[in-house]
Amino acid sequence: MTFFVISKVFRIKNMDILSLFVTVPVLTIVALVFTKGLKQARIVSMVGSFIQLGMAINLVFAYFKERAINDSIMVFAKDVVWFKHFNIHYAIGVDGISVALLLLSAIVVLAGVFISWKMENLPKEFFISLLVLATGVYGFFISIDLFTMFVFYEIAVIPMYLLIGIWGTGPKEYSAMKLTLMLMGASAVLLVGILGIYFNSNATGGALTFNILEIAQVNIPFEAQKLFFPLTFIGFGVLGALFPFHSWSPDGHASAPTAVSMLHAGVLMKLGGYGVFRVAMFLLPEGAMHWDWFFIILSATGVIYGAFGAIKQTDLKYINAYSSVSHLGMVLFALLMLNKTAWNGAILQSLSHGFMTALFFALIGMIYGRTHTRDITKLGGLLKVIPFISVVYVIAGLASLGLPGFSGFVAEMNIFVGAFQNEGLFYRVATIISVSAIVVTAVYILRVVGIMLMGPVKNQEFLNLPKVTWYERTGILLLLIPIVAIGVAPLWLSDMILASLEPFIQRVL
Amino acid sequence: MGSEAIIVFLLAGIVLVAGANFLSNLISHKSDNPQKREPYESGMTTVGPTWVQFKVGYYLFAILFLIFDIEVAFLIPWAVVFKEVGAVAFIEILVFLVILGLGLVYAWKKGALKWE
Amino acid sequence: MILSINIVNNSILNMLMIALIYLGIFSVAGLFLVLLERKVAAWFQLRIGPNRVGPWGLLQTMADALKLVSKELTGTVKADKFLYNLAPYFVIISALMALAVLPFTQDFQAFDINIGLFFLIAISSIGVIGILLGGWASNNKFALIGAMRSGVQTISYELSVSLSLVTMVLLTGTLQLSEIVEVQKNGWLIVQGHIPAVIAFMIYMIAGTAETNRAPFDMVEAESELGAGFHTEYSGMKFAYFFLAEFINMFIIAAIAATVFFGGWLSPFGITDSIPWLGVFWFLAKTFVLVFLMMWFRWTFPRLRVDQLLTLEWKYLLPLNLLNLVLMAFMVWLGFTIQL
Amino acid sequence: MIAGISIYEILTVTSILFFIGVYGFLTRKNLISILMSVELILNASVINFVVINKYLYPDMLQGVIFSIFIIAVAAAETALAVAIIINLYRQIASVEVKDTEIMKY
Amino acid sequence: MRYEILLLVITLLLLVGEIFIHKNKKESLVHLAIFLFAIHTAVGFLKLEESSLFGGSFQSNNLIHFFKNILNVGVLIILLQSADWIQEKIVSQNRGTEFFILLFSSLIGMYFMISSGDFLIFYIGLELSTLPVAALAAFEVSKRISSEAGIKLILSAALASGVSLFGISLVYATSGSIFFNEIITVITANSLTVLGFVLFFAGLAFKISLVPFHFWTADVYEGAPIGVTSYLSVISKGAAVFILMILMFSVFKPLMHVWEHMIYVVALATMFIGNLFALRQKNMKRFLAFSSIAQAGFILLGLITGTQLGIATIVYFVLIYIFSNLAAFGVVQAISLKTGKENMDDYNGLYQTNPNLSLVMLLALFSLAGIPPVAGFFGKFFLFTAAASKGYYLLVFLAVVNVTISLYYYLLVIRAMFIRKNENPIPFFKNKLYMRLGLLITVVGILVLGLYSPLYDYIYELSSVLN
Repeated sequence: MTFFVISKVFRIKNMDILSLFVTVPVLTIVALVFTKGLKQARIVSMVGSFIQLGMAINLVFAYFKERAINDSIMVFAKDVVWFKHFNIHYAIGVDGISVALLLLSAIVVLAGVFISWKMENLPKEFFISLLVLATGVYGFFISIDLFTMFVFYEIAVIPMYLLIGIWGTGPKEYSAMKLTLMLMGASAVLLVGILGIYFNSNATGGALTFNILEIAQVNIPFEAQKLFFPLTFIGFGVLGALFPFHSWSPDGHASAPTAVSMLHAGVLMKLGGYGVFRVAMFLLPEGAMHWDWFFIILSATGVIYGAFGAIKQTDLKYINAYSSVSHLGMVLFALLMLNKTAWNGAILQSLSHGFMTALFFALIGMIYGRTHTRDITKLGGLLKVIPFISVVYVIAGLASLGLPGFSGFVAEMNIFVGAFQNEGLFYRVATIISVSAIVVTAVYILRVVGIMLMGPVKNQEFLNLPKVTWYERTGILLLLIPIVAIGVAPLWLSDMILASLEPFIQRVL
Repeated sequence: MGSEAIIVFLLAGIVLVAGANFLSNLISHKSDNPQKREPYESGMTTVGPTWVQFKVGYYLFAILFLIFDIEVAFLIPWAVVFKEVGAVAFIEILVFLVILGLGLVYAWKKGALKWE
Repeated sequence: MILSINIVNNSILNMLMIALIYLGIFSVAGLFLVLLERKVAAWFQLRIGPNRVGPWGLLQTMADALKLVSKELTGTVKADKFLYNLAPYFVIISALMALAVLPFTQDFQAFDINIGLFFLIAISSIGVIGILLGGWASNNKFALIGAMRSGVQTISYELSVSLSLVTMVLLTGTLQLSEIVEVQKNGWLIVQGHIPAVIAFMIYMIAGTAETNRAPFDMVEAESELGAGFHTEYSGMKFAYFFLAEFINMFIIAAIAATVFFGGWLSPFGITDSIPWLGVFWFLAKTFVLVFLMMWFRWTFPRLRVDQLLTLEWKYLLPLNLLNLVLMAFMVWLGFTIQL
Repeated sequence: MIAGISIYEILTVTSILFFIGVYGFLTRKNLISILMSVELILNASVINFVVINKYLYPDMLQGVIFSIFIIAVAAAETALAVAIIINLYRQIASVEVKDTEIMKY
Repeated sequence: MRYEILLLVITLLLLVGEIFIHKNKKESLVHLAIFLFAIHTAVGFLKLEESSLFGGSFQSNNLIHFFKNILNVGVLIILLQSADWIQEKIVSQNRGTEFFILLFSSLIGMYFMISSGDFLIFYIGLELSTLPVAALAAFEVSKRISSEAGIKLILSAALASGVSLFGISLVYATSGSIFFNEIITVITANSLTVLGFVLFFAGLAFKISLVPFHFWTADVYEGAPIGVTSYLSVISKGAAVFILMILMFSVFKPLMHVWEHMIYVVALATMFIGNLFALRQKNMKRFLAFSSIAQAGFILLGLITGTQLGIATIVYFVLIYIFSNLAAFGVVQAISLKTGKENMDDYNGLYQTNPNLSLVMLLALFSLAGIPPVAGFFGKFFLFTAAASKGYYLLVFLAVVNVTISLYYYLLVIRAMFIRKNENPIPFFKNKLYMRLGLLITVVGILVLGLYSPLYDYIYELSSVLN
């Protein structure tokens, strides 16, 4: 397939299937530098993103093939020494979780390019920034070296500033700054955590290392785990909208241009959950046990808070942003539940939320692009005016509130089943609180649908809204198909994830 | 007894001046006259302040002097031991003096030695 | 042991005695030089000079001194009183201390420090501070201009004085004045060093004359343009200090030249080696010949302008001096000196 | 070495000199005075070097040589500082510190 | 000694040229100076034996050679960036060559300073490196602000060296020698030595502009010509850091338990004050001044370790810092030269008119802030690693918080250039060849230095000399 072509062209060996996820976006960026005007820029980025999607799909199949013959934790692993004296390596590899998330990322990036088809203002720079972000995200998901991971984390975060600042709307300067600073502040905390892990990684007498798999072999002293787990957790958690540190998210999403919101909510925030899982919990299991209660409280609060926050808002983007806080809180919550089912649910929820929220933001962008308002009280009866968008919106909403048949249901189901497996009053109470958020979710989703889509058309200007164009359709369908696909046939995905959870279970539980 | 001698001569100088002043005060004829205490300016009353900004050339030469005087301070120890050290000292001081000489030529060409 | 003269056994008393002797030398020499100057001036101008007070006018300056002492010490109201009164101390003390290190003979030298020549160079430049202070504190325009000129002139020529002396130090290898004289037992340095030494001597005399602010380098007190220059506002005894110090400085410059270039108290060809105290005679004789030379300059050359003065120093004497130094070093290195 | 005076007394004097210099540097309002304060500090160091050499380590000349270089460098420093101060004076006709504060935080 | 002699010869050549070349042809000297210095820089990379001269007063080893090369490259960039300014503004005043002569003299001083084997050479090198810069700071004689900068620099530098000297004299009192290798054998942590060390440190802290000795920095940086400012902020600071590091890791190593705490406090104070003051700056030069104060605070993180790792990370950081800061200063200089504008508000909408300059600035600021994948990230990360290797996690944490603060104000500039709109933005202009070359080198440096890991490994190998 695509990979085959690329590997022939660039004469890359089979093992480098992962490095391509970094090189292709970078090559795309380089190509973009030489483009002129919107048309060339979007074509180049579309081609680039298509190749990436192809690579991601190819990776899924390749993964299954490889998994059948290879039972190491990470497959397609590659390891190049980078900084010898710190034992920093460029180490990459994937398991089922990363593969799924890579696929998610590729889809959302492509959809993002389609949604930004008409980006008039500085198109070249926009697509470059978008692809830098994508590079960071891909790199993050394939890294198994903490240093590389941290590098890609920051690469993914920093373009957000320009993306929101230049192409955003509303109080964009403020939002961009807030978002960047909070995320970079989080990475500051994370850095200390990583360094702490690094300097305790030779507990059994080996060399200091950043490699996740190698660190996973040793037992970091409990004292160190106790100290560095919260740092690492918060460091990644902020990106995953952990409760008191979530405030960048609504502002950031509200101000960001559509594609950026999609990418950010759909992909970038997944970095948080993934990092928490892969680094904080995997490497510091005893710390996770120790601090479990504290972060459960935080994330459960986040779930509820996000849901209630969404009810109160009238701005579509804010509603969706708060809903993201709620959903991602659920991811963290599930991760902290420390059992296989909940973890499975958490990963599924990440994926499902990624598609859903990207879809939401895409739709919101289209609505805003036509009506020039995001205030639901000013909208109404859109179902009659722009039926396609409205219908998709309803579908996405139903998926979001966990209707069976859509991805949300599978994910939340798993989470709560897993959560209820935990004995003890504290876990029960926390779980019940979180479950109740589903009800609230239903309330705000239906509220929006009711106010915005149903009823009379409030503004006569809305009667002549432009039709949905082909590229918008493509973008939406790209996102809609997986939602349905996961909902209808979750097992292949679930199997892939569950198999990859084994090492975690062995180490943490 | 040693370097106190310098102090003795210092005191001697002070005593000489102070003593002669005292003597003069003792025997001189005194008369009071306001004009006598005016600054001398060829018989005119002075106009304007005296302590004004002065021609900058003076400072320029003072700075030049400072540099070359320090050079002498380095030359003196060199000169004292020159006989013992010989060739090395000669070459080193040649380098030293060439650089200094260049400095002098530079100041010359830049017009620092011109009195305008 | 720095003090090389031993008159009485009690150290404090000894010091006092020495100080007194030097004060005596100081005043007598000063007075005599003033008279000499006037006589020389007269001879150059085919006059007789002071001839009324005492035989051949010998007591003329004594009478002048008495006159000055009996005058009232006045000062202007606008002056900076403290600095104004402080200035004479500087010139007198620096002159006196310079005098103290000069070796009149082998035994008659108040203190013989191992950095004698350096000390002399250092101490002789303190005098200019007195002049600058006096000129500035007077709050008189003539005085200020005179002082500034004095400053720029003294510091400029100081370089040449020091450099030409350093040139000679190359020959001696020591800074101690007694040892410098000792070295000259093999021939006066001006002979030992021949060509560069002669050049150094000429530069030294020119620069020394300028450093003492004497004609033809006396813009400092150029009567025709500045009244009396930096000491315009000084009268009576206070004027006398500057006057005295100028003549003592002239003596010191000549004495250093005599010591460094002409063998100090050494007699020519060692003719009086058996009678050490005659060294005083030889020393004074050489010194006064040089003093006469300086007076000769005064009554022979017209006064320079400031720019000419600085041009002479910075564009001619200083480069010449540096070259001369290298030449001398080269000579000493290769042993081209003349040893008798 | 001076008979009857121990190194402690001289070091006390130089320390006082040093702190007078620092104090002067911080409190003086005139650029020239500040420059003079700096010179005090340098001179305190010079005396320190000479005295320490003479009293404690008389067999080597390191301290004395050091002091010669300090003097030389201090002279160069002063020359440059005065040159710049003169240049400043030609522009603002003042050498007061308060007049040199057009740049603020 | 090759570096020193070669540069001295170049300086003297220029001096001779200045003396004998006619006034109207002085411009050729600018080209000649840059050309000669480029050759000098290139020659610096040739292999040179380690040696010790003047009875141990002058030492050189491969680490020192490497550091001199770093300084050379930095100065070369500064020369390239300043060339236009000199040609347009200075040559007509017939002072173009002086700029080079003074700059090179200062660089020779730095060579001697970092090669010193005793306190005497160290002191002379220190002064020789500072005094010409003071003259350079006051170089624009017609500008009041420049004179003020000069006077402030020289007075603070004089105070610093005086204080330093007093400290050295106390160390001399207790150890009886001014030679480093002799002091090492006898030094103990008695109170007089510690006092001496603290004073000595204060002197160098002035040069590195560590809090609380940073007061001169902003004023001098603002007033001095930009080329000089960049020289002060990178070369001068880098050299001082290097020698401080060498001395602390060798001569004063027995006092480590004393200076650890001191550095800890100073590092925190420097980072916080530098960063917090930088927040409110409107003038780009002052802004970069405070930012460079803060950067100095980060350097101390490496200093606190006292290990080979510390040396390697510091040298590496300084190398990267030179490129990043020079890129930023280069842009400021280019804009200031063409338009005379130095305020942050003037940069509004710069990307619209001058995209290339804005991108260089963007890279420079990201590098200064420590954003991957540009080089600054690696420098900072390794410094933090070095500090963490000694268990100073809290310090690292606070430092990283500072990185975030610094990111805020760096983003302010980026905001001005990329996001803000401007009624009359800085018009488009094309830089001359030298400036473009100067900026290009820095950009390449920023992009490559971090990713190219053998460089760090090489530095690490070199750093073993002290242990």
